[in-house]
Amino acid sequence: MHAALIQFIVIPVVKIAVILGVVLLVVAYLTFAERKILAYMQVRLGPNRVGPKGWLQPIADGLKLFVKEDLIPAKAEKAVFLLAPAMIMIPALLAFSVIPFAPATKLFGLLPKAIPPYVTDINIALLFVLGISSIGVYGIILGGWSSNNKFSLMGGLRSAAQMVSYEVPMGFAIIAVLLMARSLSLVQIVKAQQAAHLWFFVPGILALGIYFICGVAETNRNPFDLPEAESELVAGFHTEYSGMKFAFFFLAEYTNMLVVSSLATIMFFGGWLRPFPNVAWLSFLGVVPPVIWFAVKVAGFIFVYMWFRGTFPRYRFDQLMQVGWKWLIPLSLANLVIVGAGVLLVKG
Amino acid sequence: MGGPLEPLFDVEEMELSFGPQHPSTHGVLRVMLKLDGEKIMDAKPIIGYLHRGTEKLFETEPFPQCIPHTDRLDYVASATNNQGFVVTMEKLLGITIPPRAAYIRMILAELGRISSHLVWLATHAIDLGAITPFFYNFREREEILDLFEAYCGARLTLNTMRIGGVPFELPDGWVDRCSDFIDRFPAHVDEYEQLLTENRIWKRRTVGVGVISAEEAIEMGLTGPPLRGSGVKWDIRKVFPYDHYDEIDFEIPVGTNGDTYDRYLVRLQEMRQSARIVRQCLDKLPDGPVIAKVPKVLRAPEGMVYASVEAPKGELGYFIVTTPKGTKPYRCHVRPPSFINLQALPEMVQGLLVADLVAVIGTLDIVLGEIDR
Amino acid sequence: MTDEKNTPKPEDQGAAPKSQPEAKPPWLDKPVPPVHVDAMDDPDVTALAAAVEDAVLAADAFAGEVTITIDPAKLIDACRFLKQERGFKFLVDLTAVDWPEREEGRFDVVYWMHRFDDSRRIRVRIIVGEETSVPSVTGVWKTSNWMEREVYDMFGIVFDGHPNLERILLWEGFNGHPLRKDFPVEGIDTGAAVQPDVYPEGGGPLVEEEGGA
Amino acid sequence: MAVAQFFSKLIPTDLFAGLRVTGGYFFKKKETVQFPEQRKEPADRFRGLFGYDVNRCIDCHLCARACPINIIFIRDHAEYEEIDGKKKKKLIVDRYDIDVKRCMFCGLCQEACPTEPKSIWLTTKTYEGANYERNETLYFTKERLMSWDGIRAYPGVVPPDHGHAPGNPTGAKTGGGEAA
Repeated sequence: MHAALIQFIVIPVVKIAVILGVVLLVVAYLTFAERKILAYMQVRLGPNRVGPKGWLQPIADGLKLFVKEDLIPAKAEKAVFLLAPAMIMIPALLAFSVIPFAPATKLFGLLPKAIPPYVTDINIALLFVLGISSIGVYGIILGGWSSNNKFSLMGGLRSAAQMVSYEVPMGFAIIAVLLMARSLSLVQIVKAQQAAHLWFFVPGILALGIYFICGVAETNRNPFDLPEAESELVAGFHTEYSGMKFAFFFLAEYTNMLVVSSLATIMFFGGWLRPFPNVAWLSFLGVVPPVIWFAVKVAGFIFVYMWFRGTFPRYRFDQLMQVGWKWLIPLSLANLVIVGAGVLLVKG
Repeated sequence: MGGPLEPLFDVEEMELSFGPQHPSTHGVLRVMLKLDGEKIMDAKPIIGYLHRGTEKLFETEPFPQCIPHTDRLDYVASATNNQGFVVTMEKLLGITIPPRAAYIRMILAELGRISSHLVWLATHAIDLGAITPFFYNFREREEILDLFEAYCGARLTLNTMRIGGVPFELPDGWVDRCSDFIDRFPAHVDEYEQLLTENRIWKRRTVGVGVISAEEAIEMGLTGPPLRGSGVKWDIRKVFPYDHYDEIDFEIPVGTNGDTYDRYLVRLQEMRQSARIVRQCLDKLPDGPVIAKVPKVLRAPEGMVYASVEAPKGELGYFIVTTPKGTKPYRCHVRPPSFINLQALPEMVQGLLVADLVAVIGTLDIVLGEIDR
Repeated sequence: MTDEKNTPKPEDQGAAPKSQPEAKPPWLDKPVPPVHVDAMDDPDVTALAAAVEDAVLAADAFAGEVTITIDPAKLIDACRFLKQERGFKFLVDLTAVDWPEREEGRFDVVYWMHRFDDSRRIRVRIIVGEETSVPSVTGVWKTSNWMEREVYDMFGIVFDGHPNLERILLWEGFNGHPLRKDFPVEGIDTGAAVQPDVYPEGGGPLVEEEGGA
Repeated sequence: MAVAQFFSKLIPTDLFAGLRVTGGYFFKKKETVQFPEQRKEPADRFRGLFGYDVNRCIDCHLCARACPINIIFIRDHAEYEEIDGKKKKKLIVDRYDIDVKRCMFCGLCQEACPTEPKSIWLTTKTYEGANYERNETLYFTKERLMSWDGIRAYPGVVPPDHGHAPGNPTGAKTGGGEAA
């Protein structure tokens, strides 16, 4: 009874609390990282006043948003207006329940037996993440609609079209990985890469490209940041949101970036594995804990995200659809055929 | 299968008030849009939010004191505004200015043109979602403003030309500073081009957007880069050379398709040409006084006179009517290029998407201070 | 701008004759203001006079700019002729001038047009009274649409046949036309909130203030 | 041909060109000036807040006349004093006020000033005129114009009553002068 209590209640709760805390902190600092990285690309310094070198800036931002006046437009659909930020934030956080960022560990011998640090490993984890992240789009649509603002409405509609059409090539790109890994479990995908002596980005370079482009579009980031295109739609779907509700939208965007980057790391770059995990003379790299390897790879993706934001103009709505349907879907299908044939050839 | 299908629901166009407080209306322009989805069925610009009655003010000021007010028309390129007014006044009074003054004026005006085009590129790019060129452009603009500050003491509203010449001699070391900047500048333009010119997203956003043919452009009275982008090789500096532009060798870049992309290319080329003009002016800079001998109190003959300069936005003209022995303009009308260019907006955005509207507003390069006066 | 000046213009500045000490460079001389010259024999004016009967009332050249005064009734015909036959395709500017004391009519409406072939510009002027309306040239040059609206807004001159004659810079319902000479420079009370000038005690402009105008 | 085009579209070299520029700038020196600690020194001709010297002023009202918006208010009275037996008229400036909140810093007053060195000048290298109460604090009287209190100048600038020439706020000797 006692052991069961620990195993099923205490440990998961602790894990959830720790992961939730870490993810929220990381997300908060992602905003700081974005501002810094953009600033550095734009020959300026970025926030550097709050705390040493500006490191307390996210905290100050959070505090500001927390104490800010929380406006609800008079003609807004109140219930939906309140619900929308939650509807986008919760799915984004839920996705982290299945993301394995490190293998089972004894935590430097502190624990009697090795336990996996992630919340859970389910055998349909990928499907779960895809499904959960699709719910996020409702938050945007409902938020845009319930604000009773024309700009918000247009932002919401844009994002609906965008997210629906980019989920298709994303799914196809993921199927290419599934063919190679032969599992939907994220842990198994990482293990498959270890077993194959090869990270999947080598055979799946096209899939990686498609997946990442779709990921950028799914998270409404530049150059696909149409739903909140500030120069056209003021602020898109969250024009009318302020205070903590706005913060939810804002943080959800970064959380989704983190999810997409984590998935890309797991599916194409061997998750927590060190480079060349099976080459013996590189075993000194094993000194670095796996979670650090994972973080470094995710950080790389995040940097690319921000690099894109700092460089590219924005697509137009119809062009975005064209890129999705005319290029990415045929390409991802072609990729599926190629990878499938390859898998058949290699594995027989 | 006869006739169009009856819609199941009532269909109505969405009316969207775009501006005057909107990030990409470049000030306080307001456009009333009729939208079908995101498609623009009708656009109606509403202006006047920045109206200050400058033309009325001119009537109350003696001629030399009108010059600071011209700064505030097109406030991102105030040197050409000053130039337009003083050139008109010199035509009215029959003043010939010393060559050194003319060359200094040309240098200032071309630097102003570069800085105006830099602001245009910065805002145009940010309208289309590219945020980084903004900072690169403003970095170069800052150097130009520093040059202005070293010359006349002001950075934006320069008030740097006088009837009969320019008020100041160039300060020590200014020529070297300026030529150093001008030598470095084309490399910076290359950088902007690397970021945007071949970029497929940029091209898709601009090629074929806001097309206006040469005939239509003339009919609508467009001037400046919007007219040249449609392929009309027309530039006041060449057609009616004022100051000493006839002694300078430069080219008028023109586009072919009259779309947003061509206007973008035209303006980038104009920046390079302006740098070339400044380079030549600095090399040829003659010695001598910087201001002609003009009477302390200017008394104009009776008449009406119009003169124009090629402002960064197009033909900037001043129409001055005087009474006999008048010391003030009886009437001073400004022909603001932005005002007349903006008139073409509804035709250019017809049937495009909302996202294209910001591209077209950006490509017209309007300044509301000049439109509303 | 120095487009084809009729007026005596001093030597070109670039070649300042330094060798002749007695000839002062033009910028040290007293300026020579332009003078009015009759321009009835200008080719464009004669062509216009021949084509549209009784249109040309007067023609005058000043500082190289030809101003043709036209009978308002013949305005559209004259403009159409100038555009189609004489190639003045480009209407550069359209504005008005208020002469409240003048007997012939209170307003000048001024059209300033450009020909691309030889880069020539002429000005057409009509004189209208306060009550008479002016035929709109929007049918001739599209660009005159906003210009006429501005003139209507600022002077209250009504343009007949204008597709959309409403105020452009001021709001609909503004009482008055600001560029008329009888409109006060200080403005009128429009009911809008005005931030009054506040000066510290003993400050502010004096009644007997002599500085400025 | 079409195939080549297809593949050239697939590899976005145009996008990499842009990424190279921004990526390159990531490591370059930054342009930011950390304002309150670092300041860019204004140019010598920089038009900042006003300086005024009542001792040099000959009370000619030319500055007030040159002002396009008439914000210089001068009031004076004449005093007669006997020097060498001759009665000499002397103008005393009672009030010399500038309504700085409306000033557009065109510099025409300084240009109009006939005294040498100028009695009114804007080259004080002072630009921090921000205030909470514009009516009281941005109305400069004679005393305010001649004192330096409450005005933040670029470090190293000598206060305006120190008797330096305009256009040369530090008092150093330079060759270039203004031609106007």
